[in-house]
Amino acid sequence: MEIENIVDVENLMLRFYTYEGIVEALDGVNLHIKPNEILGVVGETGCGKSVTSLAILGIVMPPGRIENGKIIINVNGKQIDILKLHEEAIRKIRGKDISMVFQEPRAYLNPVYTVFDQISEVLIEHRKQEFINRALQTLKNQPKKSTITNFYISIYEKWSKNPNSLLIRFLSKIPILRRFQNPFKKELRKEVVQLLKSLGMADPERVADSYPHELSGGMAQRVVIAMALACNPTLLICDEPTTNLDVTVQAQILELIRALRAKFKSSILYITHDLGVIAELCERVAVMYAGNVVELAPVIELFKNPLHPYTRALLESIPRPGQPFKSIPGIVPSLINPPKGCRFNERCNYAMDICYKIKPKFIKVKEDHFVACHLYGE
Amino acid sequence: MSEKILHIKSLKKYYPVLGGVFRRKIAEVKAVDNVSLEIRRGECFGVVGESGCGKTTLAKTTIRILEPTEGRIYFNVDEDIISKIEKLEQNLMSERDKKTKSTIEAELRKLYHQYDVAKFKGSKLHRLRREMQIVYQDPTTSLNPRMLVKDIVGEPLLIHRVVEKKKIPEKVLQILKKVGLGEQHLYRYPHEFSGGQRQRIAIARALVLQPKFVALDEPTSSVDVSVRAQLLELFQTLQKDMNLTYMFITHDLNVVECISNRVAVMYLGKIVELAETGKIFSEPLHPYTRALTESAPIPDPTRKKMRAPLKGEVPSPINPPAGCRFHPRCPLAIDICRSKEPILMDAGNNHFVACHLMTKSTK
Amino acid sequence: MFSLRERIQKWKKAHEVSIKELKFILFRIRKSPLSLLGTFIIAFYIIIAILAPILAPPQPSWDIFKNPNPFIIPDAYNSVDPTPPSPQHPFGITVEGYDIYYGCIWGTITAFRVGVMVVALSLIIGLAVGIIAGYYGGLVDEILMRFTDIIICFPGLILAMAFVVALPPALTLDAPTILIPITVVIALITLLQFLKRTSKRFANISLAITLVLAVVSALIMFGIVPKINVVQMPLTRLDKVLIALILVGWPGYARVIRGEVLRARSEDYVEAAKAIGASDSRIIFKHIVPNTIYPILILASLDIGSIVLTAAALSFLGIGAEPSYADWGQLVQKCEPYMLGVDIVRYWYIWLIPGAFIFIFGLGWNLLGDAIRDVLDPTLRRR
Amino acid sequence: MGLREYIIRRIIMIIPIIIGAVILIFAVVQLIPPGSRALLYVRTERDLQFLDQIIKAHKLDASPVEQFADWLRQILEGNFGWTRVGRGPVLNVMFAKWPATIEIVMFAAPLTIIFGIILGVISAVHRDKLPDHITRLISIAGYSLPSFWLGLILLSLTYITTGTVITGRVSNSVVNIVKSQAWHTYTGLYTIDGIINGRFDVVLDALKHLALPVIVITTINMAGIIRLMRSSMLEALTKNYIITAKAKGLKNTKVINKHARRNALIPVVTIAGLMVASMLSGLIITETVFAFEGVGQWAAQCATQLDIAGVIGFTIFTGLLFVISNLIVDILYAYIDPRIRLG
Repeated sequence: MEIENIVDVENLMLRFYTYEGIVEALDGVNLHIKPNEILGVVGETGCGKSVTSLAILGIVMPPGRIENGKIIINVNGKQIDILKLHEEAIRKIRGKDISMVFQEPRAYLNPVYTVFDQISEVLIEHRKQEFINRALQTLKNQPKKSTITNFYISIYEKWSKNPNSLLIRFLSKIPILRRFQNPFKKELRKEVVQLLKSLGMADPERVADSYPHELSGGMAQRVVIAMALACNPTLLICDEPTTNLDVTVQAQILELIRALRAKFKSSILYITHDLGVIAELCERVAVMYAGNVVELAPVIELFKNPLHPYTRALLESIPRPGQPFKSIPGIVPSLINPPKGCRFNERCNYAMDICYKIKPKFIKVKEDHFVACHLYGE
Repeated sequence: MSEKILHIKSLKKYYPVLGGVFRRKIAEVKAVDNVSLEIRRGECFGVVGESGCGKTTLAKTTIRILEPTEGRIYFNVDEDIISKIEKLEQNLMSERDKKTKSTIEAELRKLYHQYDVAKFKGSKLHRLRREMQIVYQDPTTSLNPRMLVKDIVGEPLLIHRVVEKKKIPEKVLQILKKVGLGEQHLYRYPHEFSGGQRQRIAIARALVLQPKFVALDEPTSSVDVSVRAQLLELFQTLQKDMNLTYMFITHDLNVVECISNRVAVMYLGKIVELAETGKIFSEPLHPYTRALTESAPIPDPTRKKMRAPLKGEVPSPINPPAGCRFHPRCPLAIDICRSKEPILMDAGNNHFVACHLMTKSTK
Repeated sequence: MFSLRERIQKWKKAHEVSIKELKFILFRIRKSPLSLLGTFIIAFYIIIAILAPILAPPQPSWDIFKNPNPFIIPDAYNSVDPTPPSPQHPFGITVEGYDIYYGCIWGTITAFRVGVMVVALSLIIGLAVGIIAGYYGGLVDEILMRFTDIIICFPGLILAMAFVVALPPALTLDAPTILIPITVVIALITLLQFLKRTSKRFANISLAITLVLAVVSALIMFGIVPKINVVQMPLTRLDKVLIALILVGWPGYARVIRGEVLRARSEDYVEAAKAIGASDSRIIFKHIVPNTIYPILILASLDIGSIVLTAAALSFLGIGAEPSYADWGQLVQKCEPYMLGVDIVRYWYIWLIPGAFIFIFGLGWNLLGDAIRDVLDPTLRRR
Repeated sequence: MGLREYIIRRIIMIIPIIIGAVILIFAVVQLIPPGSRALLYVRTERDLQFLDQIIKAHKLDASPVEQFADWLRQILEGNFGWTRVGRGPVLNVMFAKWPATIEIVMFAAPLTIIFGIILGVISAVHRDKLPDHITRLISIAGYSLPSFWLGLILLSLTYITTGTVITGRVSNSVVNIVKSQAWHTYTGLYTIDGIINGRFDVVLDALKHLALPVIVITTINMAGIIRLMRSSMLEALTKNYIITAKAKGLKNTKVINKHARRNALIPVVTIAGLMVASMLSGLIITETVFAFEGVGQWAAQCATQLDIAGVIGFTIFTGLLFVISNLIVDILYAYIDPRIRLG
């Protein structure tokens, strides 16, 4: 069972060292993602869902630091632990095998570059070789070869042998001489326009040349998704991509994500606080509370018989017409000096004294159903 | 007192768009465009719509935080006075000769000055503040971070001098208890509270003057699901104890379905559908409402919905499409929709809808 | 009825947010070595200023009657050319025999006086203009801001130079020139009140004041009441420098404050205050000022360093304080006759020591200012 | 709103400011007693004796309103008055001395901007580590250094090391070369003229004399740019698009240089423009210390000898220069930031 998972997060601990004190954001997160599946992560604000997703990409925002735990990535056959890798190696994976989509689309796009610049950046970073060869092919099979094209062909041959040769990099800096990059750029443009069209953009040419502030919410989000899918990653992480969008646009993006999963065969980690989206889109759900995963189960199993008291209370607190409102008493504990044992102990009406002393372990209760609660202990 | 507490008659609110070299007005954002509705006493009137549909502007214009461009608002006025004013307006239109026209105008102006909230100024507006209040969406920005809770909630009492200075702390404590806070919260600052508790302070501030009408501008959107239920429950109990009337603004259909008696659906500054909550969600008439109810995700995996979502996005309110504003995205659009603007008409037991197809032949 | 302890407790609770912020600033200052160095330098100068009478006792001993002004450097003897540092005169003597040591010690007090006075007065004007322009917006904002733009569009030192050169020896303000502007301002306030409907009581009072003032100034204009010179201030050269620096300094503060007020005005809690019927003055003083003013006050107080620098530059140009006045810039100006020749190096002590005083004084304030600006800048503040 | 409208609006906004500036100067002039104000209206050497006729002719003691129109006409005709120091009409004296100051600014401005940006980026990237503290110390020291003090120290150091005091624009030997007929001046800048005339020893000597003033001006004006670049870089680094860049797998240096720096440069451009104009106040003192016959030195002498016409003329001139550079900077700002360019 171990080998299949694309990503295995084991007992991830992460702390933020701030002025007010040490915030224990992640306190032993356990999570595994299977290939070609949509895993939902649901939890209230401050439960650490976004921090976990960034950690999988190996990005830790200062002043945070990962204390211990393992994140094992199964990428093209090799098992690697992200946390042990040095920066260079992780960079190869980011954007290529694992990529990410964020919440406010316009805030996550650089306002001073066009859409084409930002998307082609990913292509140049990871698939440069492929595009040089493509440019070489198109140059070669041009009918009449003028002297310039022959000259270009010779450069491209040298270039494809050694993609980041110093000479080429130097040449591309000088204004007049860098025209030699045009065939390469044309290839990139074709790929970007094709990508935007596959994401249902009305007029990809104009969008490619426009700046982020000229795009509407839905279009900007599609651009971010295009950027993430440029090198068809094996895992696409979506951090609440539709929360800021209107309901009708949200439906369009959800539809798009479902279609992309089928087309690109990549698995998707979908993070949200909206249980409706979880029910619609995801196949398996992980429920997080105050820094650790309390329950992980298939979606129908979770909605039908939730095991962990928090999941049960969360599902009951969804306002349903006609029924009285039920809510969870108390507030989320502060993570600066969190309560010992299970962090849900104050608000849980099944709390036993063991819950106040020992932290419950993340154990497998049923086939593909994990829970971290003393009720289902030994 | 009359059964309807608030009458809004063809309310308009346009924001000028400044452009050109001399910052002249080159266009207008028609945030609220000719909206008319009535709200019954003690009712929770829901207003639903996507971003940019003008629901917040409608709320703020109704309680006169914003200056309406046009239209009448009658608050707490008897039916007969309103009908008298309307009668006068009719025959003002039909009247020909100048003299009677001017007498009618004079009388109308007197009546407006006395009853029409849209025209209130100075001390009349000041007194209106006691009866109409608002609760904002994000509690963190709607509370002054450098003021103690006792001052935040006590400020309205201080301004309107409803009660002597000595009695204010006691009144403040009374309202805090009503919203579920206690004595120990008096000497604390807003940043020491959780999101839900901060919203309770904002509610206490709005209700300390015992208003009759409260506009709730997405009060539960910036709060987590578990705390949301607590707030909705609080709104309902407060409505019963202090017989308040709510105008509940939200983009979350699930919430509006549970808490409101009647719902108005807005699109680009206009009301496209207005009916009892049950009717709107069971058999929506307007194509936009149908699209809205269908695309809202339901928290139940068994009822998976396979439907084609609506195309395109909300157009810019600066130059809305001609005719029915929804026609570019409407699957059932026919050529009359592109030319003539539908008006809000009753399609049977006061289920109002603004769509050519729906009102002519019932579905 | 409240014991002292309780009163302090209540005060502490009322200002808890600001105290918490202050503690955070002190924490960050302790952490960065630069600001520690800055605080140390400023403390050093404060000690010098306090111990000035002991460190350099004025001869004859300073008493209010005989030698009322300790800032005049007593001239040791009229030597032709400057003498290098010697035990009696540790920093040496300038050409007209002014003891540099005495000048530097008492110059510290002048520096503090100039710095604090200019910052305080510029802040007061800047606050008034900034708040009115920021809160009321529209025409008022446009006029005030265009006016500040005009002053800002001249480089600071050059405009100050023009002011100092142009200011007359004595500033005579007679009654009408003071009364008329005041009447106009109060009349404006009454008009505003009638428009805005605030409670009748306040409006009537200000109406009465306007009438009285109008009558009095009319009387003066027609010469019935003699045009008495209310204010007759002889302007010493240092006062001219002060006035020039204030007139050049306040627009900078006005702009910063206006920006902060605009930002605060767009917050929800200001609209909420309007919704419960709060009057403009209440919104300004209870909601906007407490949330915007503290960072500005702190940053403005750290401009003292650069103000003293500009004052020194003016003195160096010879239009600063009087020649015998104990001011650093003035001492440095003494080396002007030797400027072009080799003597400048031979008499190094005339300019090196007072110059060092100016530099380190500016350095201290700017180091502290930079650290605190870093802390207070909301975008960079990372708790 | 589009770039074109933005530019037109900025140009139209300039007019009230210029009028306001002239009125402000006029108000300052009114403070001066009529006697010395007459100097502003003198055209030629001879007029100096007949000051009292001038007072009557220009109604200097009459009400300010009439004087304003008359004075404005003077200014527009280019008669800024007579400067005792320069012994000539203010305008001609200024234009004669202007090339020297341009020469310093020509070298100091680019150096200041380049150093400012590089040091700003370094101190932002290594925040609160050693390089950050060093750069901040340099920039704050520069900011709080009195220009005359730094100038005099440099002079003393050069004297101790080389035994000569390098002041003035060029050494005397070169002066007579320049005076000779063979030399024809095109721009008045010794460095450029030297190159055109092919006399490289002149160029070398001019550069030798330029070195110290340029160092002084650069150190003093560099601080403003470093601080602004640092804070706008830090702000850019906290923005969300940096996370996207990292998530794309870009090298850290590329994230900083390509994404963060481009955004951080926008506010720095505005300050760079203003800083060039505000270099003038630093020049006044530096030129006096180094006896560099530029506009600054002349202005300093006017101030010391209380030459009203000189001071007022200089203030108007710098005011206009400041306003124009402000305008250029605004247009540059609009061009660089696509959000404004495309409206």
